[in-house]
Amino acid sequence: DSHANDVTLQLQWVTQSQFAGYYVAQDQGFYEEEGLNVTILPGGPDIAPPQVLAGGGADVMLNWMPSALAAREKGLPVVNIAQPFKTSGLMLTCWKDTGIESVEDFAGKTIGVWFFGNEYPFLSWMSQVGIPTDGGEEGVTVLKQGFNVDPLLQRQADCISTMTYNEYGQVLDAGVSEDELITFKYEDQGVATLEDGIYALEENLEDPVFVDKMVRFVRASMKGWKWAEENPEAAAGIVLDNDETGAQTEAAQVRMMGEIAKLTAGSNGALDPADYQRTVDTLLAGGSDPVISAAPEGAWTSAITDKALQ
Amino acid sequence: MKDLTTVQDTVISAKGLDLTFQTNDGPVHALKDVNLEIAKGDFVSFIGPSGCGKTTFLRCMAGLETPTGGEISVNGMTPDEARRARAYGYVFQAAGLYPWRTIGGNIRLPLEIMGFDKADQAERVKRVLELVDLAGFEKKFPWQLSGGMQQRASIARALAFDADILLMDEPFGALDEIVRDHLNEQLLQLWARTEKTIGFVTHSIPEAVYLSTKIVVMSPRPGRITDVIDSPLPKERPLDIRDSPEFIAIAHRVRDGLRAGHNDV
Amino acid sequence: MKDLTTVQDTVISAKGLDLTFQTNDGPVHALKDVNLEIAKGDFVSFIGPSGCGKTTFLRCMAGLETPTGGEISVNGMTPDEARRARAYGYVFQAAGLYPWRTIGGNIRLPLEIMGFDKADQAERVKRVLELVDLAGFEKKFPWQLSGGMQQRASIARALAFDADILLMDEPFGALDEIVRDHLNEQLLQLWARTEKTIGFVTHSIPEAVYLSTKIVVMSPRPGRITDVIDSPLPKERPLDIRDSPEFIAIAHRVRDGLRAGHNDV
Amino acid sequence: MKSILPILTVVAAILALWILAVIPMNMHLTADQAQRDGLIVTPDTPAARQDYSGLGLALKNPQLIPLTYVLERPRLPSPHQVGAEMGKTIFGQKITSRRSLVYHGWVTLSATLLGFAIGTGLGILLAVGIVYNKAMDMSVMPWAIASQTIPILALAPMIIVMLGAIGIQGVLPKAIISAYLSFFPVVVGMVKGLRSPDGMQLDLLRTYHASPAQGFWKLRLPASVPYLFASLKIGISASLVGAIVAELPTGARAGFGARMLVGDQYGQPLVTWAALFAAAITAAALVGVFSLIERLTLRRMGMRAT
Amino acid sequence: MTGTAIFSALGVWGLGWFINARLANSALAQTRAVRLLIPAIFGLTLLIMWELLVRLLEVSPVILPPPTAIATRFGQEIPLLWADFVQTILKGAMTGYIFGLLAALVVAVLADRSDFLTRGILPVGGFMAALPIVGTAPIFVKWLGSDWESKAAVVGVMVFFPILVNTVAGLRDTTVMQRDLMRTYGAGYWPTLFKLRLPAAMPFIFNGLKIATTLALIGAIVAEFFGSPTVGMGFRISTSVGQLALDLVWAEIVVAAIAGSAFYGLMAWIESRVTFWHPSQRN
Ligand SMILES: Nc1ncnc2c1ncn2[C@@H]1O[C@H](COP(=O)(O)OP(=O)(O)OP(=O)(O)O)[C@@H](O)[C@H]1O
Ligand SMILES: Nc1ncnc2c1ncn2[C@@H]1O[C@H](COP(=O)(O)OP(=O)(O)OP(=O)(O)O)[C@@H](O)[C@H]1O
Ligand SMILES: Cc1ncc(C[n+]2csc(CCO)c2C)c(N)n1
Ligand SMILES: [Mg+2]
Ligand SMILES: [Mg+2]
Repeated sequence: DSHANDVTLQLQWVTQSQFAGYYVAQDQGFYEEEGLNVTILPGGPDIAPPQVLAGGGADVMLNWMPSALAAREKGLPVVNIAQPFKTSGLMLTCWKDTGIESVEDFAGKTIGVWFFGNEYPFLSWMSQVGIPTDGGEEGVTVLKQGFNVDPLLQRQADCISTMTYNEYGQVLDAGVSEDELITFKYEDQGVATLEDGIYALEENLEDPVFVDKMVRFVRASMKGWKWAEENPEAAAGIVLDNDETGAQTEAAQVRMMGEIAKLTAGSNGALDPADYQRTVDTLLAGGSDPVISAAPEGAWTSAITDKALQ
Repeated sequence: MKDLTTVQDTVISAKGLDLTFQTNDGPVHALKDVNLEIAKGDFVSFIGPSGCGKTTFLRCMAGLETPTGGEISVNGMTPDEARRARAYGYVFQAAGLYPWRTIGGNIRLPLEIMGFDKADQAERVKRVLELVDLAGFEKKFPWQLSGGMQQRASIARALAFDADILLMDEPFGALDEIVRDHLNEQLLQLWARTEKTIGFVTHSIPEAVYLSTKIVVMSPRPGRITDVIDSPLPKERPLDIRDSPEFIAIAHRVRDGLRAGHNDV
Repeated sequence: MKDLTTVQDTVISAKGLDLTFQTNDGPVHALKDVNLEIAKGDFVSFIGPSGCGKTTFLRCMAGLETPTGGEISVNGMTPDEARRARAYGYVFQAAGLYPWRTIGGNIRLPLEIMGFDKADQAERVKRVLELVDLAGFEKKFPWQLSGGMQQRASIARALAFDADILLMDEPFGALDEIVRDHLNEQLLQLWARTEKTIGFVTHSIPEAVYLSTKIVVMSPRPGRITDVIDSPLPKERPLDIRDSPEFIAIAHRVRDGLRAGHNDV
Repeated sequence: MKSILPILTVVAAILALWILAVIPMNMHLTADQAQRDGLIVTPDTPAARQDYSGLGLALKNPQLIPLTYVLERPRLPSPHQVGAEMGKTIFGQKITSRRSLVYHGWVTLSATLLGFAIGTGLGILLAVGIVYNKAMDMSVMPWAIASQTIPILALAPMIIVMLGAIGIQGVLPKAIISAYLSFFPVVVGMVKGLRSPDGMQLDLLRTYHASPAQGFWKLRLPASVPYLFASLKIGISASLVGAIVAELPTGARAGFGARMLVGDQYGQPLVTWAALFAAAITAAALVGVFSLIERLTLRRMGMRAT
Repeated sequence: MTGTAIFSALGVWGLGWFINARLANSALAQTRAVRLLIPAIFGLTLLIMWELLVRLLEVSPVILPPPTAIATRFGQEIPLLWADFVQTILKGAMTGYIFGLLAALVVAVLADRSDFLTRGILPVGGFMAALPIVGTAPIFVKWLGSDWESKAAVVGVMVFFPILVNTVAGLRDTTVMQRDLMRTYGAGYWPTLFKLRLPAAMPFIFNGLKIATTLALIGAIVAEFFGSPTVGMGFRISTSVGQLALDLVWAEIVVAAIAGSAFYGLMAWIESRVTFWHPSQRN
């Protein structure tokens, strides 16, 4: 019956290789094998996946952990049930000719940051290194960055946020060579937070039917991810097939799949408590404008992955 | 409020009517203490210098204007109620045809509203168009007609249905003598035939005298009635009655009244 | 095209004028083969049944309508050129006041356009308002005036500046006899004083005869001139000239012409 | 048809301006690229070039001007680039393909038309209510205004989520957002139009004691027709904009809006510009259709269409 | 539960409507206080219904917070809301509105000088109206940067067309007689424009101006979604949606609604002063 087998997944961005595992699982029939009927909802610039979850529009969502933990504090009890992404792909990309060599040189510079729940890692990082984010000589001027790399290319910003798998490639595509740039990976700065986890509502997890459904979902999804890691070109092709806009290019998606594979590589789907702890610590260190005010309780569970990975 | 003292055949009765307009530079006293009784079947002409309140008075009778004082009743009802009983045919001082309707369509308008059936409508439109000498112009739009033709179309519109009370505000102002004489005769015939009560604003003294059973002379600032003349002329009126001594005597009295109104100013 | 044969003092000359309107149900022949010469200082009245083309002819003179045939020249120029030379004062058949301007503002309009200075404007507005008996209404808006008052305001507007040619389309239609007589006298005085050339549409035979040096009788369908009467009356015309035998004789001729026009139909 | 030449003239003027603007707009990017490709550029560092305006830089490096027209990711694409992209995506694809702008146009257009129908209907109903009902006149208008100041892009996701929760999906949520943007111009224009008859025209009906319904059909509605068309023309373009806006929070799957977003996000300005132009052309065509209907209607009504 | 919620909401609606209908048809209806009271009651009715529905149906506050929560948040964040208001409305929307207005008037008058230009410019203007903000905003942000200048440009482009169309339509809305009068004076283009056509066009121009007020606000706010400094109503709304701080989102929406209504009201007030003579203002 439908309650036992229908799953709606809310992505956190438009269809691209970042979500290859799920499209592969769909395309290769892994979900079907588990008896599941999965609907994948693409995201977009205005879609807050937690809101869709709260509104009943989806059963599970993908989200960055800082955003999910903030949602918990706002009274929406979402729980991480699996973590296919082991490492963070987030980084700052700067023009070398602005004289930036290390984090200290950010003072007085303009930096593009994604907001919409994705600003937390940056704010924690800056507060940890003691740089104010409200402009001036000593601090950085923050721009809310749109969904493209124009602020860097047009030199309206000295640095912008990029993902290793997407925006960074676009900067290079624009003809910029790597040695004109200097990059700061959050991973390298010790402020990495977990990205692209699978979350469900706490209350749903009390329902054994739902839990069983999630077990099958996570198992099939991880199967999809591993398939994608091994067949990056085919996976990118599957993603392209699912792109309804028809505007994505094969080259970009193949490259993205290659980079994504590096981020999922270390994960079998189970959340590593150490990664979780590092994420929470980073966020709690957020200084005067904390993302979360106290260490969350019950924000993740291994129950699903434990069963799925048996 | 129903007035019990009014005798059965009084159609319109105004008592101490007062109307003041508020304008950007002070109030205008358009009607002051106006008293008048009009009986069923009367043909009443209103004459007076421009701005003396003729139009305003006519509008009060039709309930288009609310007096600021006094009382007016129509068939023992308020003008509003009378309007609801569809008692009025009204010819405005300007033609006021709807520009998106043809001449025929304009005349058909009241018939549609009052729910006449299609065949009857067509028949009536045809009849009144002939009456005002506009046969053949049915399909034209108002702006394709001369000023006088538009005015005749608006008269036709008021005559198309059989209202008991016909209020006409200078209906023949833009017409030449010949047509005017012709329409005067037509109007008299219609009136004699149907026993309508008619209120009629005109600037022509001979016209007023020729048509009316009662002539009301008004005077401006404030607008008021200065004379009411009951005509001794018979109901049957050939055109040459205008040369009779009675006719000339009444015309004289009207002219004197008018002149007095003018000198007042 | 400049016509070299025209003598110096011909102001308006129409030769074989033709005008056909295209309408949704076929063409209307509004003017057919109209020929007329108007000399400087002439006072020409146009009279004829409604729809005979009086307004259309006046509009042709002012260059507001383009004839479909024939020629018309004004002061040896085309009407368009004459208009640009500000030769015309025009009174329309309907008042046509601008609703966003007060009465004073409406009269001031042509003065502003023609660049009169402020003091002169005020003085002229005051003068013409008195002339048409509207002193005190300067600050009112058009919709706050009665029909006749609006018409007088539009006459005042045309008189406020000194156009050489005054074209008036039934200017006194909505006025009572007394005002009309008064304005007739005023107009004659103005004309005598200033040597203006005046074209005047009226439906009143006595008015036409009283005012004009030339009376043009027109007839409809197609609109054409049926008679042109040069008045033998002297330039100096007291009101009681209307009882003189010459006056009555001309009036008779006009009435006959009019009647003929009507029977034509 | 008389309009073809004037439109072409205006379009030509705009094209000329556009072509000129391409040079300064793209100069910095061109210079950076040229330098990477080994050409000599003055001044010779990107940072130093920031001190120059696009025009100044072009004057210093006239040899680079032709290159401003052929950048792969221009700041301002040149007309022929946009034209080529449109040609490729409109005529070069099967119209059922996801790479065809015709396909995306239909996705957007279907939501537009449905939204326009809902919005116009609602707008006219509200206007009638406002004109005929005093309580509505005094209470609804201020809130109709307030409703339009709410940034729809902020509400859209919530609307979608809420509609999704009660099972409404597909074209309807988009159409509702599109209707939300188009009903307002219709209300404003129609209220004005329905109130445009003058005193005498209204008085005439009062002497007949016409019912309110008769007053509506025989006077107010015909008198409002010119206003109605003015509103419809604004309303149809508002609907289109609404449908496009609605494509972002519905997951940007297909349609002009999705193309614009994805073109923007993946650094393909030509995709964005082509979708933008295609949307505008669609709107111009829709407005053109209404102009035509307007002219025919007014002529039939005997109002001289100027 | 759902039934109770819906019934109580309908009850509130009925009551509010009843009071308003009585007020609007009462003798007091023309007084200033009542003219303000009626929309206030209408709004209050909606708010109470909202509060009731949200509470009785237990709608999650991350989807739709109750009005009381919004009001509380509003009260706490006044300095923040003010800063956002200045950035978005005063700098972005107003500048854009004024530039769009001036451009539209100039183009309308230019176009109007010749029928040729009118025929050419109107369709092209229609083309511009349909440039959706989703497409134009990123382009202007790319060209003019993230600060208010790009927002003003977006607004300018958005308000341009409605004002243009209405102005052009208005400039043509004169009667034959009104035009002929000017012709008999031999009045040239400019006197006719200033003394006849512009005054006659005012009712139309204000129609456009009123529609444009709300467009200006939407434009300025939504354009911030595509890049902005860390202040502004659009920035706050999009950021707060991501943070699920829906009460702050709605507080900003309240600011937008108040600002928009005030702006519209101002235009309507000027309109009533300028076009007092138009039948729609007179009765
Ligand atoms: N709506 C109005 N607002 C203000 N004043 C008005 C209004 N209507 C009429 N008046 C004034 O009331 C007075 C009487 O006007 P009314 O139209 O009744 O005159 P009338 O006798 O019909 O004149 P006419 O013969 O010129 O038509 C005039 O002084 C006029 O200015
Ligand atoms: N714009 C127009 N379009 C079509 N027909 C017109 C137009 N204007 C006038 N006509 C027609 O031309 C003829 C002459 O009209 P005109 O207005 O000149 O008459 P008129 O002599 O002034 O009449 P009146 O005394 O009634 O004002 C009429 O038959 C009329 O229907
Ligand atoms: C409005 C909005 N802005 C930024 C992100 C962050 N983000 C998460 S994944 C991703 C794609 C990278 O190619 C981006 C941009 C978001 N989800 N929504
Ligand atoms: Mg009157
Ligand atoms: Mg005429």
